[in-house]
Amino acid sequence: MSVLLQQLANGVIQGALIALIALGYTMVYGIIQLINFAHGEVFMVASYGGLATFTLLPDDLKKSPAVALPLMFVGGIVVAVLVAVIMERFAYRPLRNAPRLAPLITALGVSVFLQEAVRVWYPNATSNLPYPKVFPEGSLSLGSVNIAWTGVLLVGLSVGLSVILQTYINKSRMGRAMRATAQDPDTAKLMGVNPDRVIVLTFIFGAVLAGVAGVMFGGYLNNINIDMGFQNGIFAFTAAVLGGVGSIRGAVIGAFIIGLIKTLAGQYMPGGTQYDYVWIFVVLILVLVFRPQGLFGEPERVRA
Amino acid sequence: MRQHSVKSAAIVGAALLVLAACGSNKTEGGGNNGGSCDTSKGTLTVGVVAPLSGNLSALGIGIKQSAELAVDEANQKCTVKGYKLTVSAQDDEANPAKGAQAATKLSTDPNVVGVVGTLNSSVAQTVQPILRDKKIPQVSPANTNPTLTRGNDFLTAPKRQFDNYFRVCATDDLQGPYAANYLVEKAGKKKIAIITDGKTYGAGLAAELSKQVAKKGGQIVGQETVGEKDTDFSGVIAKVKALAPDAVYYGGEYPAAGPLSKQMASAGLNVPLMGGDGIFDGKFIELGGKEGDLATSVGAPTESLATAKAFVDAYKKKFGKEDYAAYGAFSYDAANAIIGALAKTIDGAAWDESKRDSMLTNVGSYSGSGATGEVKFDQYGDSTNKVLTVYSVTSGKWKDVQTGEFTG
Amino acid sequence: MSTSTVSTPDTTTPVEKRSALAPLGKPFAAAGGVLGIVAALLPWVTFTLNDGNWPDKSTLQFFDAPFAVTGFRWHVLLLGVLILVAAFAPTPSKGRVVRALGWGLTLVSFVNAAYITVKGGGLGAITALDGVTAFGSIVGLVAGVLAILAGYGIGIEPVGEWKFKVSTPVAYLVLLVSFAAVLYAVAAMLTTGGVGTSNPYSGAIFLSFLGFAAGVLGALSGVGFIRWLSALSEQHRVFSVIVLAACALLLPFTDAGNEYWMTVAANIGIYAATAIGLNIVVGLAGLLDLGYVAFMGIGALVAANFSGAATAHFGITLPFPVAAVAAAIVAGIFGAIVGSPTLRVRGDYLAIVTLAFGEIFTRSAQNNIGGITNGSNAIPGIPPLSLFGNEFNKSITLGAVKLPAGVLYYILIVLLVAATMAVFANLKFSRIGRAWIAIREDEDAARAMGIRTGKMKILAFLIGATLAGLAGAVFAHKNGTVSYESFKFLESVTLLAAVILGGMGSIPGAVLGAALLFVLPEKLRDFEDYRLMIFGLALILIMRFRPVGLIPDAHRRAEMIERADENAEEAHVEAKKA
Amino acid sequence: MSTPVLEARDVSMVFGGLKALKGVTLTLDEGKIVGLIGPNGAGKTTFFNCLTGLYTPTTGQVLLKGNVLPGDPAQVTDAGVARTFQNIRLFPSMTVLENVMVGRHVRMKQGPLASLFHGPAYHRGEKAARERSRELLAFVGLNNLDDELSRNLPYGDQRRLEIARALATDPAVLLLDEPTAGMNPQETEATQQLIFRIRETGVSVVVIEHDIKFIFGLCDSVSVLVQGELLVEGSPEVVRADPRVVEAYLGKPPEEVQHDVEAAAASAEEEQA
Repeated sequence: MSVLLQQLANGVIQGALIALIALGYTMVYGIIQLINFAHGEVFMVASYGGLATFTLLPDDLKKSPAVALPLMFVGGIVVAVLVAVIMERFAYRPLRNAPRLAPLITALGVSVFLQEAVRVWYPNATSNLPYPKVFPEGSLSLGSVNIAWTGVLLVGLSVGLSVILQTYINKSRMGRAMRATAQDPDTAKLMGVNPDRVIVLTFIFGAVLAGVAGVMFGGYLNNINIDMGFQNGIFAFTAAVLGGVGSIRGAVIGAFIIGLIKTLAGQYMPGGTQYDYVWIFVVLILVLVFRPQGLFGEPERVRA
Repeated sequence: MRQHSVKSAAIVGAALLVLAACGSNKTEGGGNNGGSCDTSKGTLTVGVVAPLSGNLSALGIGIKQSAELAVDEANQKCTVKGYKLTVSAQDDEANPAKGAQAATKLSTDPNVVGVVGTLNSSVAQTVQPILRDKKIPQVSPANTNPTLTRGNDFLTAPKRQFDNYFRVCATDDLQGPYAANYLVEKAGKKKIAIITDGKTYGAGLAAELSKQVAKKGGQIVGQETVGEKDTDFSGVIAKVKALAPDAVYYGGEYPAAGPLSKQMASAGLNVPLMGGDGIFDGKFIELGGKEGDLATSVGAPTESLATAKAFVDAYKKKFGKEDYAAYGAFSYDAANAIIGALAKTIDGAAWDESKRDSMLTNVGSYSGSGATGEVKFDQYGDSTNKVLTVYSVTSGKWKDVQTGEFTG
Repeated sequence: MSTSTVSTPDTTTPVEKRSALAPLGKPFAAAGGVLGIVAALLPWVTFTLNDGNWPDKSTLQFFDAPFAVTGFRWHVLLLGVLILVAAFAPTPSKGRVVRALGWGLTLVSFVNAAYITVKGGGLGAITALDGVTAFGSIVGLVAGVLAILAGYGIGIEPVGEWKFKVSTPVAYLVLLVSFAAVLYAVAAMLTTGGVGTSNPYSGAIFLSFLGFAAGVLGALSGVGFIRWLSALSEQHRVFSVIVLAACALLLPFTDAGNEYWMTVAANIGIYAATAIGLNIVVGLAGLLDLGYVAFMGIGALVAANFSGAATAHFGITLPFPVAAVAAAIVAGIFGAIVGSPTLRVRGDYLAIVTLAFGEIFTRSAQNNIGGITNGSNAIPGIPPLSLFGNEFNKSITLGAVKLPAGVLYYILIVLLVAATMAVFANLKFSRIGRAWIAIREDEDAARAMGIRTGKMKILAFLIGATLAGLAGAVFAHKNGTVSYESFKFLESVTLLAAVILGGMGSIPGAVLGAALLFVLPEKLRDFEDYRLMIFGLALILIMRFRPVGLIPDAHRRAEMIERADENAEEAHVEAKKA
Repeated sequence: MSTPVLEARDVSMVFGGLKALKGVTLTLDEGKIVGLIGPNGAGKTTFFNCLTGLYTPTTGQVLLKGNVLPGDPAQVTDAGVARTFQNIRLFPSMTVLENVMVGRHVRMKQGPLASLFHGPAYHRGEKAARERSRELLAFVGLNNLDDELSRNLPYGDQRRLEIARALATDPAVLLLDEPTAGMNPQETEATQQLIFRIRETGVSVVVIEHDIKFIFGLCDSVSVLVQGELLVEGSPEVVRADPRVVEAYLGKPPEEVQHDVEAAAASAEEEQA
């Protein structure tokens, strides 16, 4: 029983992390129907950005978590946003009217490029790097279940930010513009919405969330490596698909489901943790085949 | 559009030129001339096959540079009379097919006297036969899979596989059981959980350990595998924690082991983590290795070996930092074995391909004291250096707690 | 939703620019040509570099041997002369030709200048130092840029068209000479900079040669020669194929005929065959497959398990042809399974399904699923193929000629590549191929034409996977070991990069792409750490600037194919009569 | 009375909560041309998609010569119903001839093996398909353009190519979705003649069109669709005279409607140019 509870807790924390990344996928897909394959790498780059920020701090500031931690978040987010904006402007925007495969292949290229760039140019990035100990230490013990405080923080941030995002998109003027562009870019344009601005903004929102996720990832797990983006990116993409691409709520719920599948499959399914990824991919394939619109998406109408 | 690309090409070109425009290093970099040694007979090459690009390049570059260090020293000391030595490093991309290509490239060069490499056992499998056909000795700094030297039934019916293949590192069937003895007999940990990264090194090590644990009356309570690129181990830890082990043995390398240890502690699983030489690295502690964690390593403790310190100092002097990585010292020893054997083979005469047979014999009978201890090979090509040391993390540093030979 | 548009930057030269440069065209070309020749005669390096002379006597010692213009300086000289000839002789599409030659000159000068400065250290090496001057590279660069500008000044007209017809014997001769030149160029390209490990400048020499070759090819293409030649080879398709195959089989007899290049060429061939299979899926049917290398892995595993290797699982040893067929079939079945979500899933989602499948494959193979992959220990010791007692990895002697080791593998793989090319070409010009292209262009419209799109897409996956499985079987024996590490995600990306670089849907493109992705890393060891980064960047840039790839899928003229059909039919009818 | 070639019985289509079609019934007799008109958003294209199998009707059936059509566009085409698209959907980087040959797909017997090995049967089949395609191209008036990429054709030619491509499937029924959109009067006239000639070959035709004058001049029978419901059905004369049509169709007298539509056509043409 306590194992189950512990695994559920682990799953929820993983889900919270995946949710932050999945939102970026789902928003971009909702607007321009692009699987932004490189979004996972934005998350990875943000993590290194946060670490770099810490490294650059003067020594006395490093010792004060109250200063260092917010600065790391800022650093991570700034790097993520910069990368995302550059990527959108120079890689994706010129291809907006290209055949469908072109932006997808570009996204793949961006992904490989970012990962390699960090590996080659970030000092010692060839192996895992430790994350600074400025995060709250220790853990919350509920009976036999142990939850690190950083995990609690991660869940809080993830749920909080997705609620804010959902509200913003539903209530604000820009949010309406986003939804309009997602529905019908041409009409939205006629209504005076600048699609370029909306798209850039979408990328920025995704990057901010990925930035938070990147820094929190380091804080929660104490170590980062250049492969974290690819792996978690795939999980996040699966979550977005599971929830129904384009749906904010769906992405978050999908992410928690994926987190739980991973930990529970590792615990209870045959093959154990060796095959926990495999189950996620199996779920992905099953969802795509049997409910391609996801749990919360509308069935797609055929355009003729 | 075209205008743009012309412009940017021009800018890039200009930038490159400006970057390069730091005057001239006309006098620098030519230090390979071997000082005052006689190099009249030409140049001979020590090949290196290792991953120089991709994820494993840190290890590969450590191997390459350590071999370069050995060659430089030999050039300075005029170890090989009449010849200048160089290193030719080939990238195998950790891919067996590319490894074969790299080996072919080296094997077609008559001046290649020996090859240091590979890192991956799977790459070694393709490299071995190619070099054997040309009778080029291959000394691996890092392959720990016992089948490479002694075949599939390495315990029951060992049989030499390739007479050109040697290695200076310890095999899994030595290190694993030694660790098992320590855990069960010395530390009294009867219930042991195993986690591996599923790669040749880690899985092999863990397999040998578990056999010995059972022999000594201990119990393997569970076995889990994590992905080699994982960073989050919470699922595995929760699973292992439920089994209430006395210790966790991790078969793999420090990048995952450090965080694993740390996450074990924060998940409330406060038992020592033990691993092989793959986790015996300062980075393990940096990444979260905790007090009381254990590791085995080949040879006697470094502090007690003047040769090891000398290697580290020389490496730092040549390359500026200590990035020789896990297998640097082994690679240095491997290169020195080749150089030593070459010096003996040539012995004032001239190199030609007819000398390859005696070169093989001389590598086999090489004996020297290297950065990892005594370097010598047994009848299978394995290192005879069977001295192992158990280290423990004590006040933020690795400290040796037991040194000895595995005796069964 | 959108249509694929091919934008060729060449045709969109800004008008302003042309008008501003127009009067300068000829003078610039003249200056560029003359400076190019001067650059070839000037010294390039002020001192002997640390690792020895810059290749081919490019230091001041040049003037000790004034006629020994070799290596890249010979190329520079030639380019300079060609620029002058092109600018002042009646040349079709003059601007294009001059521009291409200018680019060649710029590239050659730039590569050499960059290597001298980086390797030799500093600008001093290519300017003036200790009272010695060596401005060759700078003059060369200036000449190249002038020629490029001259090209724009003269004006970029459409590629020249050669109307004249030639008789069959002459055509055969032209084709023979052209393909022989290609063979020579390939061999030269492979062997530039030496095979051994000794030459520290091999990368520079190779790149420089590549720049020269690109310039000359660009010029030939601008003149219209390439177009004429390809039309000619279309007309004499059978002859061309035979000559091309013969050229490929003659490679072992050239300078590149050594064990090392045989191995490299064999590896290129295996990946090229796989890439052609991928090209069916990506290029023809327009389905992105990100886990494609898994099919090669499956084929290799099947072949390995039936090979009689010590760790093979089934304990059955099948002769290679049987095992290869089994490998192809098993891979094909998996291809169909992986492709089956296409019945429900749209293109870009499918890419993710294939990625997931690829990851499942590596994971399972690493964990030794079913005991057939031998996990992380791999399956080593797969015996090399042999024919009449000749092991394929040994050298053979034909009469007086001793052929390098691995030549039999090379021949086998050339045949494999030829077979996959034939499969690709035949399918492309068939009912199925048209259906695939229709699906790629507009899936809804394709369905409205009665094409069972789901079935066709699965067929694409099946055939692609079958070819990959076949290549995998050869791969297993060629390398002697099969490990999951050979079939990871990045290998899929590499294959995809090969297809895209060469040109989606284009057969020679896939071979060229695979060749470049294999030869470049071999030649450019200085950049090996940047290999993957450059791949990534290349994918981005190609999609942005040249989505059709290096050798675009030139739409074959229907009449050519028709003629082939009719010829075949006539032949058939006559055969019946006889 | 003989079975109609195409019959839609009580077809309804619901998207989410939106009722796009409410029990539409339509019959097409052999050798006839039926027109389908209605204001924007009346459900014409939805209805078309139901006829071609792109949508499966929520209720109701579509029958071809008395047989229920399968709910899959490919099989519908195979059964003998071909279509064109409102916004032309050719295969842009295929040649003109290849586009039409794609239309021959369902009528070719070439299997995977023949495709792979190019035996004599392949060459015969390809030749036959090519000849038939050429015939159709000549029929629609596209001579000597075989090797042109379809995306390089002028607009009117693209429309005709699309019709040729549809005819290549040897259909019993041809569905044309706004075949004259964006055409000038001469081109429209030519299209009308083309459709008459298509009818002469024994193919029955359903046309969706905005241009009422064109429809009335072309069709044997006209159906008016308003807000998903069939308002009126009958000969052009009957429909023209029906006051409900006039009212529903923009709420203006017929002459003005006429005028509007022509103006719209003219402006569309300008856009094209």
